[in-house]
Amino acid sequence: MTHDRHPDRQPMTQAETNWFDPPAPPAVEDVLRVDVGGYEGPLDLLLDLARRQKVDLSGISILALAEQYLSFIDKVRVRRIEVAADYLVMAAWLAYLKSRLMVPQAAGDDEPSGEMLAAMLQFRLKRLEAMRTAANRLMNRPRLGFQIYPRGAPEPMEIARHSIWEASLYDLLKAYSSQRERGIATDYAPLLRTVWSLQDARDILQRLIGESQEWISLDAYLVDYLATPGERATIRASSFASSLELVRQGQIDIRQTETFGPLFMRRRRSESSE
Amino acid sequence: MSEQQAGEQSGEVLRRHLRILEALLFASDVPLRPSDLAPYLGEGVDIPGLLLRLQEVYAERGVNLVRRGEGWAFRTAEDLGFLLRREEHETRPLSRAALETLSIIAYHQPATRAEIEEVRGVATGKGTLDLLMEAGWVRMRGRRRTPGRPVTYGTTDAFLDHFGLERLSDLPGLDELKGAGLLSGRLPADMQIPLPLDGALRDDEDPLDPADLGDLEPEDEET
Amino acid sequence: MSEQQAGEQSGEVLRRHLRILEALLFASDVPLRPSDLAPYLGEGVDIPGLLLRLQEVYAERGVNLVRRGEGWAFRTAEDLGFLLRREEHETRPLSRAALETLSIIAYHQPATRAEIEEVRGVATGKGTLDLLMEAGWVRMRGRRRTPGRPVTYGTTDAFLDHFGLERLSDLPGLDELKGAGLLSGRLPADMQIPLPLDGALRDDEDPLDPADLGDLEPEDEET
Repeated sequence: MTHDRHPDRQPMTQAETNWFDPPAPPAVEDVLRVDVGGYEGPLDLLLDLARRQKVDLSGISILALAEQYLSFIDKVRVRRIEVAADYLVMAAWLAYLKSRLMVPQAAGDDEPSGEMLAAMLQFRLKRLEAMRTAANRLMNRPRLGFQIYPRGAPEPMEIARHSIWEASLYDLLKAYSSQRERGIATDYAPLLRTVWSLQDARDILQRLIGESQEWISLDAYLVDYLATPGERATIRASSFASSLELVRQGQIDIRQTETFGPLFMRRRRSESSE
Repeated sequence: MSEQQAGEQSGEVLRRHLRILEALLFASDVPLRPSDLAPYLGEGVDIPGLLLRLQEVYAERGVNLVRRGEGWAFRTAEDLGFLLRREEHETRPLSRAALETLSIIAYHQPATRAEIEEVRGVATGKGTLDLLMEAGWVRMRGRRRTPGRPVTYGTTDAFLDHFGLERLSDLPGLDELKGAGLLSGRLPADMQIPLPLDGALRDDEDPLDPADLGDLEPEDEET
Repeated sequence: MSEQQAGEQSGEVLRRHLRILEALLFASDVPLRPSDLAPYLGEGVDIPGLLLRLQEVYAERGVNLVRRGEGWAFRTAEDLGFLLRREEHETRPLSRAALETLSIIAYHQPATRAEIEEVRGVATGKGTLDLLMEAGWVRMRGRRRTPGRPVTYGTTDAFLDHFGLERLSDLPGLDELKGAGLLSGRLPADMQIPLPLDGALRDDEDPLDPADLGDLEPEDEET
C-alpha cells in the first residue's frame, strides 16, 4: 500500500489550509457545474471529507470516505435535484468501490481489486493535496513586489534611431522631371472646338436649300461657314450626315458626278407638282 | 611585460567588466541573460564567470544579484523582506483554481490541459490558463505528440522571478513530492517520475505551430 | 564588554544599517530623503553619515549613490551612461515628397519654400524640409530680400557627395533629361530648367540671421 512508502506521516491537522480567498463564484465557463456546498469537484469534496478524519491521507479509511461522500450527495440531492454529473459519476464509482471492498474478490475476477481502486483514489487525493500544499508554499515565499523588490527606478535603455536615407541620382532626376511635366499638364487648356450637331446642320441645310430646285454644291451652300479651317471638318461631316437623313425622308436629292467630286443638292420636287 | 603588469592589467579589465555588468543589471528591472549582456563586453568574455563573481560581491549586501532561470537580476535581500514589506495588497488575488493550476503546471511541466484537469478532478476554464499566461507566469511550450496534439504548458522565467526561484529544481518540496511519487501521473507502483522540465522540448513534444503564437501576440503587420 | 567587542557590535549594526539603506534606495522609484529613511532605522541613527558612507562604497562601482536635492538615489555611473544608449541605423527609402522637394531645391536653389510649393503644386510640410536638413543634404542659405524675408534653401556638399556629383552644374539639363527619357517630348517650347546656383549668396539674398541657426539645433539647456 502507498502509505508504507510515505516518509513522514503527519497528522492532517498540520497541513496548511489557509486558502487565500473564499472560492470564487462560478465563472461563466463553469455554469454547467452545479455548486455543491462550495466544492469545486468531487475530488475536492472527497479531500475535504478525508481531512475531517483528521489523519494522514495514507491512513484514511476509503470505505468510510465513500460512505460519507454518498450520504453527502444524497443529502444534497434532496435539496437540489440537479446535482452535477461529475458528482453523480463519482458517487456511482464510489458505490462500486464500496462493493468491491466489502465483497472478497472471487478467483478469476479480472476486474481490479477494491484495494487497488482504493489505492488509486488515495493516490489522487494525496496528489491533489500535495499540489495545494505546493501552491501554498509558493505563495508564502518571499515574492517579488511583496518582500523582494526590483530596482524601483529602472533606467531605461534609450535607443537613438538614425535613418540612413536611400535615394539615387536617378530617383532624384525622375522626381524632378515628373514634377515639371506635371506642372505643364496643369497649364494645358483643351481647345474648345465648335461642333455642329446633326440638328444644327439639318436646320441650316433646310434654311439654305430653301425651295431651290437647282443643283448647287454643298460647299457653295456652306461657304460662309467654311472660312475657319478648324471648323471645316465638323461642318462638312454634320452637314453630310444630315443631308443623307433629308434624302431618306424624301426632302432633298443628292448627286455626285465623280469620285471625290462636289456634292450637289436640291429640293425634291413634290410628286404632285411634277 | 612583467607578470605583475599583466596581472594588473587584467585586474583593470576585470574591474571594468564588473562595472559594466553592474550598471546594466542595475538599470534593468527584469532579469537579463548572458546573451543580453554579451554585446556590451566584447567577444570571448566569460560572462557566467563574471556574474558569479558579481554575485559574490553582493552576497552580503542589502541588494543581491540573483539568478532566475537563464536571467540575472538585482533584487533586495530576502531577509530584509519584513522591513520592506509594503502595505499594498495584491490588486487581484489569484483564485484557488488559478493557484492550483499554476502549481500543477510548475511541478508537472510539461503538462497538457487534460493532465491539469486529471490532477484537479475538475475541468479547468480557459479563463484560468489565460489569466496565468497574461500574468506572464505560464507559457505554451509545445504540443504533445499524442492524438489531438494537445498544447503543453510550462512556466516562464518571470514565474521564477516572481517566486524567487533560481531554477525549477528549487521548487519547494520538489524532492519530497518526487520521493512520494506524487509527480507521476500514475500510481507510484510503476514508478517513473518525471521532473518539471525546463528549457528545450521533451521527446514527446513538438514545437508550437506558428498559428499558436498568433493567439498570444496579435501581429501588427497583418490587417 | 571590551572595547573590541563594542567595536564589532557597532560594525555589525553599521553593516545592517547600510544594508537596509541599500535595499530601500534600490527599491524606491523616487530619490529618498533622510526623513523618508528614518522610520526604518530606529531613533538616533546618523542617516546623513550613513548615506555618505554608502556613497563612498559605491563611488568606484558601475552604479553610484547620488544626491538629488534633498534626496538620494542610485544611478548608473556617469562614465557608463553610454551603455544605456544604443544607436540603431536603419536604411530607409526617401519618401516621394522628400525626393521631389530635394530635387526642386537642387535645381532651383536658392529656393524659398513658396517657390518649392509653386513647382510641386502642393504644400510642403515642415517635416519634409527638416528631414532633408537632418539628412545633411539641404541647408538654409540665407533670406530672400523680398517682403517677409523668406528663408532660401540650397543643397550641401554632402548632397553632392551622396549623389555622386562633382558640382551642381553636373546636374543634367533639359536636353539630357529628355535624352534619358525622363522628360517626354511634348514640352512647351518655353520650358526651361534652371541652372542651379552654387556657392555664395545671390544678389537678392541676405545672410541668415543669427537666430535662424538656432532652429537647426534644439537647445538642451532650455526647458
